Amino acid sequence: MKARNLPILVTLALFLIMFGGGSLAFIGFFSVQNFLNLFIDNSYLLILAVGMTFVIVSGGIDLSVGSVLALSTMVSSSLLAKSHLSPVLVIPIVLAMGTALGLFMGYLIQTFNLPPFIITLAGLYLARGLCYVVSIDTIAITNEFWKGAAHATVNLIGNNFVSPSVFIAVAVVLAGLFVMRYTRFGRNVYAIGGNEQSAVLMGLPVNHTKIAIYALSGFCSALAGIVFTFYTLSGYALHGKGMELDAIATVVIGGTLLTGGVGNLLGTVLGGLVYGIIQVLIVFQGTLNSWWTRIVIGFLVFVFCLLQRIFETGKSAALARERAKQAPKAQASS
Amino acid sequence: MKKWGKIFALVAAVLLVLSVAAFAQPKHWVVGFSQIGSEREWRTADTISVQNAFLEDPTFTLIYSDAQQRQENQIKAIRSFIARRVNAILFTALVETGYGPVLQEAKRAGIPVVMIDRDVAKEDRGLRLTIMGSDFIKEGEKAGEWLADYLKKKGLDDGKKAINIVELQGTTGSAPAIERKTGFANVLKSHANWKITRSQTGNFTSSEGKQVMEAFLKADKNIDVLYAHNDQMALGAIQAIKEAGLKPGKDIIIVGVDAVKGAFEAMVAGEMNASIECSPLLGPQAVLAMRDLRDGKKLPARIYTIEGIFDETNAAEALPTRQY
Amino acid sequence: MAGEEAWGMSESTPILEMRKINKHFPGVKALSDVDFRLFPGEVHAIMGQNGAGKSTLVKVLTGVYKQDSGEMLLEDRPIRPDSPLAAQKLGISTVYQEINLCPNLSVAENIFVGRQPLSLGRIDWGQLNRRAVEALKRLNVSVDVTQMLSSYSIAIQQMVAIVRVLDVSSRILILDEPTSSLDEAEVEQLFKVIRKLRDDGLAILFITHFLDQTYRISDRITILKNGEFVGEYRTETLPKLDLIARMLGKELSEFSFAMAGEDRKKESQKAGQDARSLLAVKDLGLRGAIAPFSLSLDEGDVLGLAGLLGSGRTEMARLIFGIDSANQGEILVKGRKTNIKAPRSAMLAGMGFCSEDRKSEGIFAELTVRENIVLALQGRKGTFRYIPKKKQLEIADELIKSLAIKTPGANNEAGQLSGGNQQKLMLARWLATNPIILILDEPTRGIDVGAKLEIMELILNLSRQGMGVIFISSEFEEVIRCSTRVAVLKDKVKIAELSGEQMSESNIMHTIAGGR
Amino acid sequence: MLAWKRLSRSKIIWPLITLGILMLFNLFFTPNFFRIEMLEGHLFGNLIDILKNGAPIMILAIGLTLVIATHGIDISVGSVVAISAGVVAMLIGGDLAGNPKYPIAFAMGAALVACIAAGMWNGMLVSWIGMQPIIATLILFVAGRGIAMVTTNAMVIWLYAKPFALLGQGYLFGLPFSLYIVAFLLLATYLVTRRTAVGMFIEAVGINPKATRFAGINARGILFWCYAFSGLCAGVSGLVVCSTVMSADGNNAGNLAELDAILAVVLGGTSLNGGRFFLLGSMVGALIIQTLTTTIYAFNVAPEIAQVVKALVVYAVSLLQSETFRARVAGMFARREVAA
Repeated sequence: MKARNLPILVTLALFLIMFGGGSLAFIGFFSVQNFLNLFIDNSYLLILAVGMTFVIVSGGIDLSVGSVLALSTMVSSSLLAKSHLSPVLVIPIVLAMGTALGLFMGYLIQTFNLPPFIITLAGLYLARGLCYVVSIDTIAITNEFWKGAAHATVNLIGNNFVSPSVFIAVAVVLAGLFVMRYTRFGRNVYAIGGNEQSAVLMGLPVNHTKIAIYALSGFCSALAGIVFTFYTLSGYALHGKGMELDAIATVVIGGTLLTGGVGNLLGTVLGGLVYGIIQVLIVFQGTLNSWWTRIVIGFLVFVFCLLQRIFETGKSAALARERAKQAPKAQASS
Repeated sequence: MKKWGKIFALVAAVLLVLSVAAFAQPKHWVVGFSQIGSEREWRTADTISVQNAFLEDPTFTLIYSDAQQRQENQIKAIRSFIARRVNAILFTALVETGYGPVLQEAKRAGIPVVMIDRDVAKEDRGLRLTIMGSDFIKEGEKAGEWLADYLKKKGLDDGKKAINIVELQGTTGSAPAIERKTGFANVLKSHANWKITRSQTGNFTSSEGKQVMEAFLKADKNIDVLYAHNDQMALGAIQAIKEAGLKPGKDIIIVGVDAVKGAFEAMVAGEMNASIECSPLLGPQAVLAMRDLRDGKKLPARIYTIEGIFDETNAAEALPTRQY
Repeated sequence: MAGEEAWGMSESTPILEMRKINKHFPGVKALSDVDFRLFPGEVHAIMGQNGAGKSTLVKVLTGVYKQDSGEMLLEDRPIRPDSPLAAQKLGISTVYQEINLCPNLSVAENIFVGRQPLSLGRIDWGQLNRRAVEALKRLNVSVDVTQMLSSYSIAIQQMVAIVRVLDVSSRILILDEPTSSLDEAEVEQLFKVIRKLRDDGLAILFITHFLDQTYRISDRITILKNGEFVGEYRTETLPKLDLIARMLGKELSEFSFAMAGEDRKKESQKAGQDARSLLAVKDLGLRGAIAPFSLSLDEGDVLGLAGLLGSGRTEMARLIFGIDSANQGEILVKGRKTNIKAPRSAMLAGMGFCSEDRKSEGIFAELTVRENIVLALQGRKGTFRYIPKKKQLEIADELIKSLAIKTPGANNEAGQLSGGNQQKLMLARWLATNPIILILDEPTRGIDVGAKLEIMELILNLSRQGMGVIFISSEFEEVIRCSTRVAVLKDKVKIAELSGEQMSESNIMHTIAGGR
Repeated sequence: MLAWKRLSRSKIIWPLITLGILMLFNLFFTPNFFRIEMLEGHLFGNLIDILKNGAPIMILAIGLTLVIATHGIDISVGSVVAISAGVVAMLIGGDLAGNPKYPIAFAMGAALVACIAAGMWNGMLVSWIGMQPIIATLILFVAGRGIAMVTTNAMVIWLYAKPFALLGQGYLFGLPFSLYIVAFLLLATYLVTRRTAVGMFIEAVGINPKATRFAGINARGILFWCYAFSGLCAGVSGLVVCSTVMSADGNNAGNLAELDAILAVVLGGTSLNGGRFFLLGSMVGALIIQTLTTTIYAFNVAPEIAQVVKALVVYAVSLLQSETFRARVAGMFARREVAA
């Protein structure tokens, strides 16, 4: 076992404890369906978090994902309901739009050396504002294909089922795992997160990679938006409000370092499950105020950052020291 | 033979008593309640009312879930309710669409769903039993009708002189905002001289209500009436009116919706003219409905709340009794 | 590649020619009409002081900068690389002084990232790791290539960096100060590889501050001075002193350093017993960093810390200055027991410390020279006893003058200064606080000969004024020249203290080789 | 000429130009935008509104400027605003006659103490535990609003204690009282940072924390107090927000204010990478944001659409501040000249 896998194991343990604890405490908690529900209810979040993992591993951040998700729910519902376009057209259009937004932000960040925090924050405003340009009201989706996707269930073992969206999410996660582990692009993402300056000097295509990372995140947001419309059958300008922080929390709980360079998509999936199970636990408990969800998640993020510091003192502190040594203020000066 | 008859009678009596006892001791029910959130005091009052009403009846356990204004959280909560095998679900829909699949699951699991306050889309209404709560369109209409009465009573409306009305809308796209606007517009149609000069969203909050009113006043001070989609915005706007050197309630007639405590206090102070009640006290009604459901009674297709209108004439009297 | 053929070609046609290269930055003419030729199968050293234009020239060659005018020919074809990537594609690869690898990736991956072996469109990790092991074997390095790079020493990381560029099919290999973090054995190992590569016909451009190494490895030397081309020489025809003279542009007689060492020894014997004790360290130690050690420093003392890389010199200094906190032992300043738990308490006790890593632990690149100078003094005075700007300027100007710091003005950004001047700036910062003890960790590292001499002279002057100095340098020669006594360290243990006639390079080496 | 040269080199010129363009736009397209009249002893007009409504963001931006200068960020300020409003409202109480439950000064003091404590929590996580600022403050960002909701029992509390209204609605010498609060805080911060060594230390920490520590400066202490100060500013901002509408609304008070305030600081020329900071620039940044909002209200468009404009302004200002972009534009012009 390598020390770098430790955070993932902690997340896994946390999930098992929560699931076990819930099963002991509540009737009906321990069931295959309740486990599958975690995937059904968080498929869009997993897709968002995959994109976010790429961004965070590269040392950046993308605050726009929630808004881009909302925009793609608006655009797809408006194209379906008002323009009566076929889903065959709507899906590519929406995906292209999300990718283009990500590409635009990545281009600004990389070409003009602007801080990702600000550019994607502006992206958050931009996409949210564009939602209202599309429509200020909720748009219901009545398209048959969409309804089919929303209502369809795929039976797994016994009477337990998942929605088609779960397959999309799983496919995205698998693709993400493959890209991160087995493609040069994926490894370049880690290299950039480890030390961007070095990555440039090692001759890696840093410019293209970074722009591509944000484009990928935009793509994932748009796809998550489509999956979200399968989930809610509506476009609404307020969808996904604050979801960027859910995605970030998921990634952090999954063991990815916000400083970049270290992270794993499997951890992100586990982070998503932990995130989901907290919500389920609080619903099952039944009397806790929703504000406690936020406090618990805040607390978990706190605990995780502490854990990472404690478990990784050896590795990541040395890593941080090396980085500080090699490229002090590389961002600022370059 | 007589003996057998006696024994039979006794057994029958015992059975009868037992069955009656069984009937008298209703079985324990777990009810899941998916609330939108606690975005403003009206909603909080609603939540507290439901929670308290169920607390008072020990044969019920209420599982409460607050969605923090997010649809996905509601869907998740309902799914968890189903997994938890609750006996019934109370549900306030954030938006209309998108609940079909999960309501379908509830139906398959045999769990009845009762809507509170906000309904789901028409096509999904077959999946829920009934809806209880206010009629937002009606509230808008009430506001318009009250205004017509008031103007007539005070002799301010001769049917010709233009009445300039500004409107503070609720959160863009939300059902109460759309319907309260529609209701008010319905009354407006029969008054040719009434004119909505400006209409902007104040997002149901007092601070935005205040800022928007400030902008209204800067652009054109010639305002006769303010219609706010909720009291909170009206109360914010009152501050703006005062700062502009005008007298709220006198120079500008102010009508709000909800009848929250703050509005009563403003009405008593003479700074606000009327508030259309939109009662959030749905708890007792909800418990009643659940009892009927448990007893196997049929619920009506729509359960309306009894609501009033409050203005300068009855505000002071009602203020001490207001719970929210 | 046939070595003989390549060598034969080299006599007639250079693989690379840079002609009349000009480059200027705002306010500075970095290169003016510089020529440079590189032949296949040779090791070519570029020599010059800091600011001579070496690194600018290399950066033009590797596409980091674009020249204002002049042309570059690679095998007679004009090239104009606009990025390191483009340069690498042309076969020009570089190993930089600061290790430019990714600490979070495995050793193997650092060697191959960007050109990982693929099979069926996916990275073949098995092959990658195997090839990494093989490639490292050429340098006689055997490590677990699947471990993260950051878990290895700087020396290993440097080797990995070299292996990485060797693996590229490069025709020109640029080594920018590759040996500054390596110990002698590792340097020799590296030189073996360099010679092998040269014999294979590779053209190697070698930059270093170590004169000895230049003579050991290079075939040809190009000298730059103040951004101008001085000349190109075959190494065997250029005596060492000539080289130094040409780099400095000075007459040989101006060098006082040849004498300095001898003076120092005499002084140290003279100073003797009656000096006051400034610092006494008793059994100070930190588990894992350095074994408990004792030392003392009197007025006018320069205590040299000699040892190989990783011997614990820096750890010792950090412990004394309170950067790391000791888990045993005590420190006495001027005979009084002092609790030093942070750099701040060390400073208040009258110490100053110049880190070996001036970029990340010393200089504030975006603050002005003035602010860089007064910072520690202000810290000493406390936050609210503000030194007025006028006074700050006076202090700064005085130190700029007395240390001969080359800067357009006290209000210019410190980041624009050259390495040597930044080093002086750090010294100035501490001198402003009037310390009684100054700890200098590798103050001469990575700066040119001229600046080195100036700094060493400065150390001597300060000690003559009664300051106690702890001086760390990788070059034993320098340590001996400056110090009154030398503490020798090996493997995180202080093994000996030499003084007077005992202080000699060979003695130190023998101590390290034998002592334990 | 010299002054102009110095101005054009200084960072404040870009936000000023942006503000100027916005104002110019309003001059042509918004009727009465620049009209200021005297009304009941105080000034009244759009410009006054911008200053008055911008005050909470300006106050937040003062604290955030220092935090951002240390290469940090504090995204919890919006939640702290809600805590401040909640605490002060609970202590003053909703008595109709306007009699405060506790003395107003005490209530305000308690709210500020709570907010400084919140800031210190952030400071502790960042400086002593060494967490990344964005993560450290994310914790309070998430949990803080929960705390505010618990404080107010998830109710909106209306206040009637007249003297408290002075803060957000009152006027002094014809100008909104909140402006004096901004001016006082700004001046105090300026004096403390620039007339003592605090400013230099903050910038030093932002540029190179390690070297700061090695120079014998208590870098951790600097960090800690910057976050504590940011908490204090958020607290003051919360008091003003609460007083403006005389109510505490845990859900909406300070919602998204952190984003606006960070934008204000960045628009004002302080880099998110830390280092040099510009207090006045941050104030101009806050005014840009508020002017945008007011313009949108005056135009009677859905304010949500204003976010598009806001985003475009951010892009424009970011690009103007980018050296790379300026160099490129300059290059384009140069080439054109050569061509001509």
